[in-house]
Amino acid sequence: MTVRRKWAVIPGLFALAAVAVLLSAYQGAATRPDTIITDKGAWGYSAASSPQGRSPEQPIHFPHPTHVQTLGMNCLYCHYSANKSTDPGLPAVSTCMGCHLAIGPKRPAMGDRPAFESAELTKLQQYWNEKKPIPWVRIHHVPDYVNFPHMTHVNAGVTCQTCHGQVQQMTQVYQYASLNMGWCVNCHVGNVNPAWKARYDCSVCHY
Amino acid sequence: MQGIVGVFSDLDSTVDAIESLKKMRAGDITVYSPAPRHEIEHVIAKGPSPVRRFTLIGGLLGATFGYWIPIWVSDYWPLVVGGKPVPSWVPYTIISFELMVLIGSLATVLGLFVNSRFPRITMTVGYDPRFSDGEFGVWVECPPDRQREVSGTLQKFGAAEVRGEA
Amino acid sequence: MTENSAPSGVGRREFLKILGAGSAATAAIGCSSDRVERLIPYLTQPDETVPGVSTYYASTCRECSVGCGVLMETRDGRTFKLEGNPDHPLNRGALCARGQAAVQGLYNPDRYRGPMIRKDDKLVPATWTEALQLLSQKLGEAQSAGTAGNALFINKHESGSFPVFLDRWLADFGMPAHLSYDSLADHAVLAANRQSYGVSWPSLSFSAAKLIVSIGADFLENWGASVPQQLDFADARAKLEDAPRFVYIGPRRSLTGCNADQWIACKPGSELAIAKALAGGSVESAAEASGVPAATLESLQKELAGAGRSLVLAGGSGAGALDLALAVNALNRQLGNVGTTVLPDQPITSFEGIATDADLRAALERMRAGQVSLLMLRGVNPLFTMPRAARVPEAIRAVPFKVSFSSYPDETSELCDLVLPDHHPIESWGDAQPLAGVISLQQPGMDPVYDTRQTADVLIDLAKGNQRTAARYTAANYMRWLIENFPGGTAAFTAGLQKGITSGSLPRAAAPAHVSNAPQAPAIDDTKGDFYLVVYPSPTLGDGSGANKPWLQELPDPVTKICWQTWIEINQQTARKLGIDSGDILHVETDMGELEAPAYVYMGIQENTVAIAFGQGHTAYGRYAEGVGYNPGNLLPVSFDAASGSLAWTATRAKVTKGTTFAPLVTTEGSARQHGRGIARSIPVDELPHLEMEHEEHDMPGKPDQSYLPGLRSRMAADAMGEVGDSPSRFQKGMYDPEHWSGMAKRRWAMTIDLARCTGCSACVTACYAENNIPTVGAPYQTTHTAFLHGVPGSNILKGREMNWIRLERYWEGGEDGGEFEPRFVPMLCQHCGNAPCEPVCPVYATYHSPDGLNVQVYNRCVGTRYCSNNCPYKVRYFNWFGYGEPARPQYAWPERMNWQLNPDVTVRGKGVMEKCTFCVQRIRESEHRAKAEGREVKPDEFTTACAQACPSKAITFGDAADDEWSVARMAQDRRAYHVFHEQLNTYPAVVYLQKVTHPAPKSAAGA
Amino acid sequence: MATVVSPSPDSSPNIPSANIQLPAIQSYTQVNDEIIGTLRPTGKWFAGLGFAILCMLIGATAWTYQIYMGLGVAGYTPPVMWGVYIVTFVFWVGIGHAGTLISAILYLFRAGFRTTIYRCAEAMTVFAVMTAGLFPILHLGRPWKFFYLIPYPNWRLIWPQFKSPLVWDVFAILTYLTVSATFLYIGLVPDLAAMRDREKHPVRKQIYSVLSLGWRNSDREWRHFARAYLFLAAFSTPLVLSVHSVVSFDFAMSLVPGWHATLFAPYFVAGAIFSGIGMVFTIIIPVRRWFNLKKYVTINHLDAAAKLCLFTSLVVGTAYLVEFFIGWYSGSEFEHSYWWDRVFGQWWWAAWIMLLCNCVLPLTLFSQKLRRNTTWLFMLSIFINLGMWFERFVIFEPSLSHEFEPWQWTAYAPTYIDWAILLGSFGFFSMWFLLFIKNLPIIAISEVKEIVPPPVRAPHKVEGINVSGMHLEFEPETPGERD
Repeated sequence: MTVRRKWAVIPGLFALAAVAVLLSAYQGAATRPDTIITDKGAWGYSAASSPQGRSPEQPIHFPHPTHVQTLGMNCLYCHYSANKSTDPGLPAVSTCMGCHLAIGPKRPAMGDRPAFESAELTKLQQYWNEKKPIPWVRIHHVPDYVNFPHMTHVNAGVTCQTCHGQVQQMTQVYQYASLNMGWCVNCHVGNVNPAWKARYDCSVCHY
Repeated sequence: MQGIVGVFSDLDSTVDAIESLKKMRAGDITVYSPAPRHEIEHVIAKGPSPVRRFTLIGGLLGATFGYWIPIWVSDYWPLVVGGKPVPSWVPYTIISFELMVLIGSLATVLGLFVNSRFPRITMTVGYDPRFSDGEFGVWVECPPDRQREVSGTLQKFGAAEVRGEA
Repeated sequence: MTENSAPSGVGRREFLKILGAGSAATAAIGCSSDRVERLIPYLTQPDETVPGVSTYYASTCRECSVGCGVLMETRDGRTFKLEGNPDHPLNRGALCARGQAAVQGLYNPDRYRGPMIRKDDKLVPATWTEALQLLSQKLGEAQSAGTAGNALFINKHESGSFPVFLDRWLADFGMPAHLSYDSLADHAVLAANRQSYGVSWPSLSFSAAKLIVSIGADFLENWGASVPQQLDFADARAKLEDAPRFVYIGPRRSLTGCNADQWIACKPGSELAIAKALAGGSVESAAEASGVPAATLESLQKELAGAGRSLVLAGGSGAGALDLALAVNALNRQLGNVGTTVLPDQPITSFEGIATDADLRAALERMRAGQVSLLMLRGVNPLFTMPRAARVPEAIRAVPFKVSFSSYPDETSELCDLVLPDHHPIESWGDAQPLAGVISLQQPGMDPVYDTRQTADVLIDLAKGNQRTAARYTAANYMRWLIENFPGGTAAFTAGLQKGITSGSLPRAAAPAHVSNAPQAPAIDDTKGDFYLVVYPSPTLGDGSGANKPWLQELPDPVTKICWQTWIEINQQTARKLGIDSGDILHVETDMGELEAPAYVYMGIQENTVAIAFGQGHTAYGRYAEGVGYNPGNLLPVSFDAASGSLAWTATRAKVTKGTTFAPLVTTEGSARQHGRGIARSIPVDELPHLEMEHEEHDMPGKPDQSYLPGLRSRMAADAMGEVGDSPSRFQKGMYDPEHWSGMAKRRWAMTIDLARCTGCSACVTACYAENNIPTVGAPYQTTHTAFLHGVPGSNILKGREMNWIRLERYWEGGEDGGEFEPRFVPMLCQHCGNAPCEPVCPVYATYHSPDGLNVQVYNRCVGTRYCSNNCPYKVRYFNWFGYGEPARPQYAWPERMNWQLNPDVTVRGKGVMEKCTFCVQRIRESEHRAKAEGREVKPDEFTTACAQACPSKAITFGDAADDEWSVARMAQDRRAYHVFHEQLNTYPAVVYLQKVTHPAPKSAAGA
Repeated sequence: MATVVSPSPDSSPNIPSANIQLPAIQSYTQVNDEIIGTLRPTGKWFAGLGFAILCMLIGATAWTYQIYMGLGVAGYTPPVMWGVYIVTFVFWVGIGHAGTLISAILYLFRAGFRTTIYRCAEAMTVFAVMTAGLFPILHLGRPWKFFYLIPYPNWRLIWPQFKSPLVWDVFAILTYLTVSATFLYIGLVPDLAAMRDREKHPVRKQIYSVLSLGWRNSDREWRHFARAYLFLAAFSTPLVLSVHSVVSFDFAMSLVPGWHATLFAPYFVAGAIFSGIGMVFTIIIPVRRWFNLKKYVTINHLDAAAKLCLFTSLVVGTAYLVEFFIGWYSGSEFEHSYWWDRVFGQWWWAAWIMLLCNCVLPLTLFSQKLRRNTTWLFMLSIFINLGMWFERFVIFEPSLSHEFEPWQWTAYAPTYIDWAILLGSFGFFSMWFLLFIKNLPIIAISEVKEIVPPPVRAPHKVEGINVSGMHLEFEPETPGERD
């Protein structure tokens, strides 16, 4: 019966290969903005075709929820050029310090909360004192040959959450969408929201 | 299953043996020959092989698929190249043809496999290595009560060796 | 290996993102998406800059002494492109190749990183404090020793306040006024103009003339203010029927000569005789002196006399150059051109106060005699620009202490004891006075790239540090000083900065007292040698200062189309006689020295004359300049036109012998003949009235109102739009459907190129390199690991691998047998065909036709089968043979800091992908985005491509051919319009050429 | 199945035994003994294999370097964008065609002389197409992106462009490789069975059993086998014509002067078969000598094949003439210049090599003496291989270097990288072939058995049965051979 096994192994391999291809194939295109992916593999991958779900450690553990939900800050306060440039913009350290000069690392006791010292804010102060910019680790990345104009999308009414997920709820930000081409096109042809229908000609993004 | 196998060293006695065995309705006959001989085909007289149906269906499937895929793709993302119509059937004929040949011939092979029960993992009874060398074999599948007469017939036609197997 | 790993060299987005922290930018090298990338924010947000949005700072170009206005496109703290300032009266938005290449000077990898001090005969890096201490100590010594008077400051000539400031500073230190040196200036003409008109340079009105005669005046190259002259010349030629006829007289047919309708070859040194003849003197003697047929001269003389308004120009820099210039000025006056075509009342003031070559020589003599104790040099490289016979090194060595303010390690600064690298003009403050009453301001576009300091600031610091002078220097730095001394003060200054120019006049430095003890060049001795030697400054490299900028090195010489090389032009007939072929090594020898270089057999040069371009052959000056070509200055004697003090460039004859070896010419030219294929077409002016627009242009089937606009759309595409025959179904139309929701099909981007305007100056080529991140491939270091011709500069170009998306083809018509010949220039770029042959052969849709009429190339989709290029009749597709965009590869085209120039909007192509002209799609998309953000449609002529923007002839028009509001739609209807290869191949190109118009000699005159 | 046609008396050839029978083969067992007997690895064989692998490694090294540095290390000189690699690609595809011709087309034509050489030829086809298949990938700017050409559902949602001849190529080549490999394997099954039955070594026996699919020589198997074999042949016949037509479309479909010709498809097919037969000679002549198979591959078989070679050579020659004539006659400036450059331009000598090797030398085959002289046949076959490689070179390079745009005219010169990879391709091919000839029967055992007389007790006795091969009077050795 060794013969049988020998013979059976070949198509077996083929079958495996085919399955693998198909699995990786539609993964990206299939992700819809409403599916939240939270699994993070060892390499932070959920699929062969994109680093979706990747969530690296940041130099400063910046709590989006606190700023957005608790303090009700607008995304555009820090990402100030998202609605007027291809580049969303990052807050300058001075922007952080604008508030955090007043709100320092040392916190007095408030009501039932005891006094404590925030390690993160201490780091922030260090950067400010050393006049060093904060080396944030980039999460959402489209390759260099893709031109993604933020303002056009924002002005068209595509919310930040559509592509970046519910950042205001993420204690640590992760790559929400696969960001691969099928995912873009899926929205451009109007599958996600007919109102967002846009050109899907290659040269719209690639040049 | 059980039966008698006779080993013959020459063609015409094999043919004679088969003929009389058929007359006797001794049982299901399988002939082993080192090379295909139309004499044997003639005396066995079975109908045309069904492999051709596989070939036909495979070819047709291939041709259809070969037209469908490019046309569907062109329509799926309509990009104009060289000012040509988005789906244009003329060039797609080539794809169609190639896929017809490909899938057609694969289907033919499939037909061969299915019809002659390939791949066969174990040797069935009644086979003898000599049959791939120089000698002919006749395997008669028959109930024990008829085996004596069958082996008799085989010997009568000069079988070099006759043995029963089960 | 996901999709992310495709052709990106330097990460474009990293480049964008790394805002504050400079050098980190270069750490980002993209081949994998999942490496840890850093997003570096500003430390403190600068005002009014939005990341990813360009800011344009108006400034002044300092590449030559003319001083055109430029806009510095700056994004995220990097200036990455220079464009002409449209508001500037001088260059009206245009900019020459050399001006655009300034950014490559800014980011040049071989710039001094900081101050250098000579220690045991080597220049070693030092801190500014050390360096300044050393200098101030030397100054102190000089003052105390009383030898300050023997100091000498040689400055690159520039107009504006700095010379004044400098002289004042020198005076405060008890030093003599500085020497304002410009090796490219035509001192003879300047002197003559001062005599005749009282101004150095009257502005010239070509368009007012009916006949232009240039006697060796290359006004499209280095003669005077080339860009404004070219603008005006092109406008003049664009008047077609009433355009002036242009006759060029000279031993060599230069680029300017190639734009002439007639070239009259004369012996070098005989120009004066011809000028006299034209003024009515004896034709015979002139004919005999110059070797020009008397009939020709006579007819020209007649024509000139009868032309009415005309314009005669003198160039030439041999013995008696001044007399020639004076004679021509007199001729202009005699013809009544002064005031009509020559306008002394609107002078170009850029050249005021230039010291002559003779002055420099005198200075060198003083050095050699040990009368100079302290030498300071800024922006000049006499060791290279003066003939070797001037023995400059020895003179400089004779000076005890030499200070160089040069930004680059050039030949001269290598000899200095102290190097205080100056800012690049793009980093520094300043001003210029190009025209009377017009001030052009100069401001930094970005923070300094290296640890350099603006010389003026250094001087101020030195003055402050010196107790004697400190009192007089209250201004914090030169900018403050400028504002304080600015006419109109702060308000006027800041107001001026917005546009880059303002009205007013700056104080002018005292004109130098010209010394005139220079050795007068003898009339050329015909007995010595057998060839006249003509040395002319290269149109692309100027006096050699451009040699360290790869764009200029790679930009083929407009006439010979040779780059990365020195060549020897020799007349066709002569070459045939001597059995010389292009590429044969010639050995040129004069009393001064010898030189070996490959021959270029040229119809456009006087018999028994060899010409060599000046500008190559640097022994220092960085990786792009060193070891490339040879310096013909080594052949020249140090002799002058004493009267004007200008160095005699054509002063000697040379022995020319054919060498045994062969060196292929690094040229971009395949065949210089059109073989009757109608690529560059021209029409004599008298046939113009009978010219009908080509019939096939109207031959567009479909609705009557759909008459075929060039590049509008092809037959089949129109069919796909349901305009021809029976309307096809929706999915057959695809995005070509006019009703398609994307709305793209409404537009057809197209371009017209007016060959009557185009002078072949090639500024568009450099503009394209700058805008589209096109790699240069010819640098010596790029020839390693190429498996052929290791180490030969330009060997990649020998293999035809130059990447010029737009190239200037130069075809010869006639002249095979030494007769008259007509040069034709035609810029060739992707034609964006409606029926593009390249598209259907691509297996992966990497190139296809976008609904708005572009022939799109998708780099990241390209697998590199190169079939598209095979199938392109125009051969305008270029392939990345090596990893020009990949820093890890030896052929990387943007070594450290050069990559700061990369345009963030354009992908840097990796190896193995095809690329080509995109009609600057990034500009199209940008304006579309802008329009969308402002909730409007794109306005007609709102934007244009880089080539069209830069063109100093305004020959290129770009826009939407489907919308009559755009000027391109009107231009395309011109009767001179034609397509290349369309008749044969039915490609429906989107690029429309307008035929060149020639002006043959009038019959009457020709008959004489 | 190849029933044997006995030549009728009136059309007997001038050499008495110049028919395609195997007079020296007497029994089925002898066939098994002698053919399976050749499968004994020898020192010489290992040496040859080693050399082939060495060559392959040289090529592989060159390729690695090229992938790292970029295609620039090859001699490409724009606008000559396709160089030695595509030339070699077409060369190898062409080689493949003779194999299919011999095994399939001649099979349908019942040309008996194919029987003994077809296995060799078919194997040659498979390996040649494998080699050829490397080159399109190898000449890509970004080989690692080759999968873009393959249509499969992907997250880019974008597919290949099916109007492109290159995509047709992908389909044609892959189909061709699959079908000819299948054809070879199916033909091998009965022989594998025979080897299985003789094999003593347990492991090898096991392997043969798997490969032979449990073949038993039963009448039913033979019946279906015959059908399948027939249909495969019937498919391969149009396929072989289509494949090289498609390859020729890569050129004919473009508008390059000198490529854009309706002649190309038949022209290429003829050339392909011609070159293939050349390669068959190059392979079979040494093999039959080393393995002492002269009594199987008789001189008569070679004679017949040589006639085929002569015929295709004449077709190819005509194609050249037509091409040049049209180039001159068209009156189009573009056609003129390419034609002139092809014959008298930079590569004039290549053109003349081509004409000499492909048109002049094969004319010698009109002489029967030379047709039956294996030494000459072998030398000629080498010339033919050379000539056919240069044919492709002459078609591609001059046309590309002298296209529409005179400004971009250029000259082309390969670098050592090109040559190394060319060498590597030969190493790759030889490696596979050498492995084949020592592990699998290079002569189809079962098919040979069909044309040797079967063991019969008494000829003519059995009524209604025509036992074939009876007309032969045996001869000691194959007659008429000169070498």
